Amino acid sequence: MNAYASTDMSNLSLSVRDDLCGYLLTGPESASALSAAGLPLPEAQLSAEEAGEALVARTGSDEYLAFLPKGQNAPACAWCFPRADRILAVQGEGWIELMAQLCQFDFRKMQPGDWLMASVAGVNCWLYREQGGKALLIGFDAGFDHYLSDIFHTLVNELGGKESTKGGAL
Amino acid sequence: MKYRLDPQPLEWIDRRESVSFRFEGQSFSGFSGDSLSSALLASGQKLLGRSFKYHRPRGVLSMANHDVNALFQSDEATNIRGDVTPVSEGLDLRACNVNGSLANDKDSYIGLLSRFLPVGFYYKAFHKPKKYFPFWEKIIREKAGLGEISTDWSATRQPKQYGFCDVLVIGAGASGMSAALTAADAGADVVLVDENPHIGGSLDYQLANVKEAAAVRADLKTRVRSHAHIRLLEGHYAAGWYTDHYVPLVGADGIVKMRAEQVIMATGVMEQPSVFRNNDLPGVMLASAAQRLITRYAVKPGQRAVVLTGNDEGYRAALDLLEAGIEVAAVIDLEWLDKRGPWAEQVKAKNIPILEQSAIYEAKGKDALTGVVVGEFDGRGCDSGLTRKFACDLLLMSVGWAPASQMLYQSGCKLGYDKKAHQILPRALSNGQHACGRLNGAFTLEQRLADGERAAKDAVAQLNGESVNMDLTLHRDSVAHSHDWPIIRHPKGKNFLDIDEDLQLKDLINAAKEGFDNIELMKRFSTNGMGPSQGKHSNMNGIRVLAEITGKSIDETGSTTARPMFHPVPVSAMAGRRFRPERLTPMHQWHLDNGVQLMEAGQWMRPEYYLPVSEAGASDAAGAGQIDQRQQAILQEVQAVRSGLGLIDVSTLGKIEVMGPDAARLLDVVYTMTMSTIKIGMTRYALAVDDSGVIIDDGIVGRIAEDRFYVTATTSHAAAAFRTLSLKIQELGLNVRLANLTGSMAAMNLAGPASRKLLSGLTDVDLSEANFPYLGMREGTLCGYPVRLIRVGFVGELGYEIHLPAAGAMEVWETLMREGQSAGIRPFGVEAQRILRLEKGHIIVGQDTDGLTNPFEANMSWAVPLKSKPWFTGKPSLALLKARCQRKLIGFRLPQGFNGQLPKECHLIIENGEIAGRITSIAYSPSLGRTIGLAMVDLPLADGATELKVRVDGGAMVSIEPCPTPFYDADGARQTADLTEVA
Amino acid sequence: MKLLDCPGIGKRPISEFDYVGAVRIPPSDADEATWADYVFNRDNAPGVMRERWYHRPTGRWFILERNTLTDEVVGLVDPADVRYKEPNYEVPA
Amino acid sequence: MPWRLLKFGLQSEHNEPRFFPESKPLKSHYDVVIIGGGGHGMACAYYLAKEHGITNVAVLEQGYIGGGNTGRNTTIVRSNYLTPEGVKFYDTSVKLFEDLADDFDLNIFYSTRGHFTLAHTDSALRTMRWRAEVNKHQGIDSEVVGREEIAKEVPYMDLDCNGHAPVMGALYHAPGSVARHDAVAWGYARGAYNRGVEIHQKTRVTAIRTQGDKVVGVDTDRGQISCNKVISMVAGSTPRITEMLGIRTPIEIFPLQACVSEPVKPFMDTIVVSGSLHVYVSQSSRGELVMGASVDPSVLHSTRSSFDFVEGLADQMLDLFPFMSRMKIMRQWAGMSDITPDFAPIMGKTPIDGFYLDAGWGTWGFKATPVSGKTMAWTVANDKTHELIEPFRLSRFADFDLVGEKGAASVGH
Repeated sequence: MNAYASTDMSNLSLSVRDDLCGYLLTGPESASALSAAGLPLPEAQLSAEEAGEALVARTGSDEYLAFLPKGQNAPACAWCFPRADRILAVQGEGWIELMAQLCQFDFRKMQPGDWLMASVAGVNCWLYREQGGKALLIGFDAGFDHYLSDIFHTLVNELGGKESTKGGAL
Repeated sequence: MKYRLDPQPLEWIDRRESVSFRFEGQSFSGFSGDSLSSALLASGQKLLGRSFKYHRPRGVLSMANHDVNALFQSDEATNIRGDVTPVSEGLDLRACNVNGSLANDKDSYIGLLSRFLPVGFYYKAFHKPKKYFPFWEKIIREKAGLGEISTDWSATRQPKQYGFCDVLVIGAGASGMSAALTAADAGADVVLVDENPHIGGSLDYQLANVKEAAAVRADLKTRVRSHAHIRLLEGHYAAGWYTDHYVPLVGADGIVKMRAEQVIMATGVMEQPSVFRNNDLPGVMLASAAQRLITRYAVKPGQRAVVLTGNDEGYRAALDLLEAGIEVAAVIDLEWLDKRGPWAEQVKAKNIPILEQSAIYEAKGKDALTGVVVGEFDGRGCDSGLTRKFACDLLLMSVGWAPASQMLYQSGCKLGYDKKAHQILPRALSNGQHACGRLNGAFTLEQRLADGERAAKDAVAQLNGESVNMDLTLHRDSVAHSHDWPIIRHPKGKNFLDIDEDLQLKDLINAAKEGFDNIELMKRFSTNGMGPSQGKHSNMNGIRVLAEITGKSIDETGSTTARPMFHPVPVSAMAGRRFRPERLTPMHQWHLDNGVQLMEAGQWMRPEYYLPVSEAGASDAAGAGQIDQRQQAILQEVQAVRSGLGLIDVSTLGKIEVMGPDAARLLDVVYTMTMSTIKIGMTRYALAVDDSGVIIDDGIVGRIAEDRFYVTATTSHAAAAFRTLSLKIQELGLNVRLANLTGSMAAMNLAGPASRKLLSGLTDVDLSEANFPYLGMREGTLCGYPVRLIRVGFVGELGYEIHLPAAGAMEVWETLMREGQSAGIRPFGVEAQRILRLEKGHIIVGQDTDGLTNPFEANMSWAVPLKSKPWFTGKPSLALLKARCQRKLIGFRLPQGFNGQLPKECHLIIENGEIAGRITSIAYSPSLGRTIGLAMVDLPLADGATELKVRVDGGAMVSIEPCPTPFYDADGARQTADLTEVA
Repeated sequence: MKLLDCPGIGKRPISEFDYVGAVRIPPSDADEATWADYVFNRDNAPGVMRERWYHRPTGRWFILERNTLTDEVVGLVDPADVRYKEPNYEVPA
Repeated sequence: MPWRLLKFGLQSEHNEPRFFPESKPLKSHYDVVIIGGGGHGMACAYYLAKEHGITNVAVLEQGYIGGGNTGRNTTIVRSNYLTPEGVKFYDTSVKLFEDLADDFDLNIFYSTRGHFTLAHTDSALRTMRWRAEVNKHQGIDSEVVGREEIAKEVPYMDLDCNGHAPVMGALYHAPGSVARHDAVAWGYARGAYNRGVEIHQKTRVTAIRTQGDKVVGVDTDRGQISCNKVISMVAGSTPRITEMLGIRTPIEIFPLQACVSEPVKPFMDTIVVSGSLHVYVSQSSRGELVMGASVDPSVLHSTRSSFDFVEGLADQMLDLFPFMSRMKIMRQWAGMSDITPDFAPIMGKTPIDGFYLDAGWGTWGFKATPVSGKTMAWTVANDKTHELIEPFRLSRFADFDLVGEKGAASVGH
């Protein structure tokens, strides 16, 4: 039951990126607020750009999601809202095979720097492949943390990676 | 008697690894790689099952899962397909649907009664007199069904996987491998799938002894296994074709749901049986079945064989039998030798008797084949007078093929009967769909390879967006490989058309006589093709018989709809991993640590009530029943809010920020009341109705600035509320931005007389009545976190709904619980909130209202400003409905100290024998010391009645006393609210 | 599982969308019959319909032209083409 | 051994009479034309002939008898509806069903099994009690039962649903039954045919001719017919017929899918439905589990199957019946459900004189076959809407007087 060329699954691992704080910026001032904070402005909608530790995605004509390292203060803009995203990071060659059980998307075509918004195990998520192919980030509303983290731990365990310990949601 | 042949060049079995299992109480052994059927045959066990209706002895027919003769069950599994299930150590199997044992099945007498059980007999009997039908039904149901199940089995689930490719080739025989290689060489990303554990298909089992094929086979297999652009999936069958080339590939350990751009069907053809008396005896099998047994499992299908043929393939099979050391007593050709090719010449050269223009009139034998009666055959019938007999224990049938075209039909392709080839062939293929090989009439090895290449080139061209003029006939064979009427009548019948369903030729003829003379009605009345193999070996002959009866062509006769699945799919694979999204609030851990009893609200888990750890222990000891303990806890929570202080987690509410120049206009459209007149820092009740005026949701709208509002919605309607707002923005082209803060913001309602006092010590917001009036909304900080405080009235006490970013929620909640101890603060849940809101007469949308309730019926005409507001969703409907109000929501109460049978929600109000309404909410109110409730009562009764009768469980009538609402703090002094609010 | 090919998000499975139905524009100054027809009746024969689809993960709306007989999406509609203002409606005296 | 089977045995030739007529050319005139040769169409023809002596009738079927929704539903017959008018209507149908086998002298395998509608939330349990109370008021055997009674009757069901949305109770409707759907259509067809009604398969209506607002005839792909009374009983194809006459209706067509498992020895003697899990299941007399769920989410005039339907069904089934994981799904199909806003049918007269509608059958059409045939026959014979179907008149939408069958909206707190 595996439609993917055999990959080395042993280095598959899961970690949590709780070093990032998410903000939603919307409205005409959002672009200038981001520039003022020295943050990049992704050109196309539904695309993202990294700048140092920060990540900015453009999700609308004038709507952005900004993920800044903890401690960095929020962009100064009236319509800027803190988000409570939980961000998981999947590393290792087997990430495509893992995601193939959770999301109907051809992740073989997802290049570093690509931003995707899709349903993962029934939960609306954003996904971003870090430059240099370091990790796949999966962000979602923290209310689903218990549910989705359990699933990712189970899959990393099953597919042969290390790190995760928690029981599965099977 | 040795049944295992010497090692065969292409055999699948591993002779070093023997596997033992039990069947019908006896022990058997086979080799790893054997299927159950091949292992049993290799041990001389020819009898594999009993037929469904007459319990006749059955053996191998197709060896390809195109019939269910070999159907077994064990204590762990049922309906196990012997042909294709690999042997495994320790299996303990028995036959299905036998009464007693396989060897002596007490129900085998039914065959003798077949004269009394014609087609559709069960429609004609057992129903009169009516009261005896259940007796007969029990017997019929016991005889029905195949394998047994155990309801103690646990649920097993196999994970599913999404797959993607440019070109999916289904079937890894000669044409499939050729197609895959051609597409891959052109750079396409190819997946090649085959239902068997090893690739090769008929290139292996049919051409095993053909020298020219050997080189081709070796080359194709090595290139397919090593090609960088080909992913090979053996042991997976394609369950069906679904919209946009979505093809589930089912393997033993789970399903790959493959999405392809192009699909090439190289699924080959299914060999069809000839229909003659006793054509179901063990020892009578399809020629390809014998070839599969010999080449794949090195099993000798018999000692002395007769081969019935209507094509070249029969002679090939005869040669293969000879090659395997099996005596061939005769070859019976339905037509004549000069129609045949070189293989026939080779058989002739070996002095094997060849009877032309002959057919098998009857097979002989009780539990297995012992001989055949051959008669002269004129293409339509067999002359029973001029017959010859041959003793044999093996009879091969090679009379023709039906295309494995189920998925072509499912994807909308058109197929038609080719009178020359006597075979249904593809005529017009839908976009992205291709067919090649014997499925497309290309039968010689060269034709199969060329046709595979052709199909792949067409697919790659379409993949690259080029237009393709597809010529499907390029490599079709000019010689027919199927006979058009391999069907022999016999006065004594037992000439089976659907071997699974025990359907004789006369059953179809009689069905047509009774008026079931079109292909769909014939199928349903006779059940032809409705068995577990879904017509794979019976549909084609069924169409031929009906066409013959009605005098119509095969195309006019048509075929029944080809539905998924190609083979039945295990529910464990279909269900896949269990995903039940569950959403928790930021304060969840605190709830768990403090004796919460959770309830499910959509995907959320919410506190229903709390059994404080200390008290829970105590009351358990006191033996209070679980229900009383629950009721007691809930009432204590209500009293805490009324007398001192309560705190409820309402983070599950929909929370939406609405910003922009047209924000007020948007809210005016979506909600009934005018939102554009709300003053900054104030909130208003927000009632939402649909186009027809039915209440769908309610919440609160608070104004933060001229162009910025904060909107809340009920838990179950939160997503829909956000979606409706964003829809109206697009429909009306409004300049508004939305932020869905439902998960980003937490919310808790601090309610009770002591709430202001507690809060004032923790926030910089001026809580004075003057600065922060009822229904006001103020922003500030609380425990250092940015908060919004809203004075809401849902529970009817002085209170503040605290909304803040999720990060600070736990700390604020813990601080409030700690600092509130002195005021007797207590966490409360949904159940207490229901009672508190009921005491204030507030409705719950979906409980007090139903699918048709409009605001006038819910006593909320104050929320429908028909005169003052130019437009809001549903306005014209409400203008019409205002004058037609047929029922009304009223309050009622029971006498204090009432100890009769309590009415429940949805008990009916009865007025002179007719239904006049129902109770929508009812609960004991500790604040009022009596039971109160809301009821939806027909007009005019609702307006005037001083007493109403409710029919309670058991039918007794209980009287209730209508009374005005709110029941508690009618003038709202405790919260100075005059409008109803909803948290 | 059908795929919907939408600008900006490409081909996504239909399970990620909410189907909100055909584009319907509320009539202005509607009498009772016209308004009831708008609320309840539908253009329900098979044919090409302009429908609104909501992609949940991105929160985006798409108006697609779909043949409701063959299930083929045959076109995309610019929301501006189906924009409307709040209809005016006088409550009958 | 019933004597009927003895008779088969002793005959040398199988000379059972035809159920349906040989294909014959259309006559030029009929008193009544029924469009749709499914259960409803055949029942209407049967009652027109049997109870009103109107036999110059033609039933025109574009495909084959019972090939539409009649042959595609999961064969459940029940009357535990919510509104008094709905309950009266379906209860009449159940009573007619109970005598059909005798009327037809044909075994339709009408098997009373008992019907559980499971409630997984307290708001769902409230709706069950509402239905039970309305049913009991009409003398229909429906009751809210708790987990213990459910466990007694369906011991192999996991009431805790694997720890997610456990069953809190159910509406138990003892008269709930299943029947062989094809046989119902065949029985009515034979009964109509034997009374002189003509049945024309493979005959498609292409136009309905009117003069002013009065029906005068019908065009088909096999010729023209003149007639003054036409009844449309085509369920999922209704919009194609109403469009011919410019009649607007609230009907929308959604595929409704179903599937069967491989046949196993019978173990399930009752019918189980779960509203919130959107699944229903019963075991046929052939041993197959017949399973279905709710309609597809978007409009489509097609009976194509989808894989996500069976995936979702299999997934939810395992929470109720864990052992089912070792069974296999054998075949899936779909019907075209003509859904109405208030989950009630549209029956009776229309603005066009002589054109009558029997439509809006959504997922509740099979169980209404007998009563719909009977009341529509009466309505056509008398050109007056039968009182049982008065609440289901087309004009109810223009009057904002919908039937309350939708009950408590799924919105709950």
